[in-house]
Amino acid sequence: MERSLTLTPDPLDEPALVATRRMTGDMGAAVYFSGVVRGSEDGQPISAIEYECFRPMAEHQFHQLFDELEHRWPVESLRLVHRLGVVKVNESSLWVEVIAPHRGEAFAACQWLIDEMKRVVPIWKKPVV
Amino acid sequence: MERSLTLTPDPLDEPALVATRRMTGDMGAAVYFSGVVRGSEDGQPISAIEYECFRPMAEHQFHQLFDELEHRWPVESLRLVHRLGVVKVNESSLWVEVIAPHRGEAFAACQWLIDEMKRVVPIWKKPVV
Amino acid sequence: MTIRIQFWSYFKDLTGCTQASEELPFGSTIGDLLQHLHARFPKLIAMQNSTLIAVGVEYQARDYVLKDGDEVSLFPPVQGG
Amino acid sequence: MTIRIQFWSYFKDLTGCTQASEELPFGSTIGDLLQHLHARFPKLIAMQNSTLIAVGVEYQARDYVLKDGDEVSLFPPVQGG
Repeated sequence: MERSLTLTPDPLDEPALVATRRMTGDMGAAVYFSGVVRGSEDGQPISAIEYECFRPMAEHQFHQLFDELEHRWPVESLRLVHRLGVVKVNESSLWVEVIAPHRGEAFAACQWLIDEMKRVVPIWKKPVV
Repeated sequence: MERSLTLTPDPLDEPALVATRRMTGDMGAAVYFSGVVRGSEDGQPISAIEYECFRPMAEHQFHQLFDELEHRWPVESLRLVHRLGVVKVNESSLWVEVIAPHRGEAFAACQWLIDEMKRVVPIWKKPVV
Repeated sequence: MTIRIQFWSYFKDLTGCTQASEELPFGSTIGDLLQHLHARFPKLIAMQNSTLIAVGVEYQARDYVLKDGDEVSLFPPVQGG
Repeated sequence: MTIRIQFWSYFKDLTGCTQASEELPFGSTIGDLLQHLHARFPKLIAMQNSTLIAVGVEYQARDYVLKDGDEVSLFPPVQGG
């Protein structure tokens, strides 16, 4: 499985990421998730979210998840970008691409990865008012 | 719910579509599906798939599905593009964007829409060898 | 009354045509129309359990009562995406 | 032996520091370390049921036996995405 993990303070350029998609002729499905900062947190308006990351552990935990994902589903390629630092409302903090032969496995793998990420990858949010 | 339906013989420019995404500050999730023509059909190599469409009925059935989707999930925006005519291997035939407050509903709505589309929207495939 | 029929996908190959029309007595149903079409295009008979039928842009069942000028579409299972 | 501790997210606010170290007898577990830390930083006590603990880059349970030089991280539930 091709894999790409980026933890970066830079804004996510999603059109550019989509433009660099690579998939072989055996693949029929590409599923994308963009997580975007919402304008309120617990009912209070916010202007941004600050993401803190324990980077060596986050990278290790992400790659453990990628290993497990690769065993569970026939995914050809996985790319994940998580933005760190201050991310303004309406900007993306997370972008995931999963490429697989069929849509069922691409959707399942993508959702599983995000659920697991939110369970084990050491990244924390702090609302900015 | 904002909705956009395009049935077109033109190649899908996915980066351009992503670049025109619009979502308000209450939305936290954008889910995308790209369906791509695979290089084989029933085990035989193919070069393309030709899509035939009964257009007035397809548009009507799509909008009935959009109506139902809007009742089931709090989706803010839905865009769907289906390519018609000859689509070469490795090119996209279908692109869907679902924007919702949270990822659970965005994923559910996107998958439901594709499943239902394959049940009721009058579009047919013919492999091109 | 006159009913126009459109064939889609490989139903065009099975019938050898894209459109046809049938004269039917008032009160005829889609089921009655299918009997006429099966007599005229016997290759449709093997497909009858999976055949989808629309009148205009809506799916209809075999017991739908046809009206003069109805446009009926016959096609195999759809496969978009 | 010397154990270094890193605090993350609002655990830094609760303890007032990002890092600390503890001297513990050989054979001490993470559970033993937590007892020392709770005495030193009482605000962590209320968090103990949801506290996540890693040694290096791996999660470990309370019965993990610490080794000299281990780097322990304490943090609240993660919230990426």
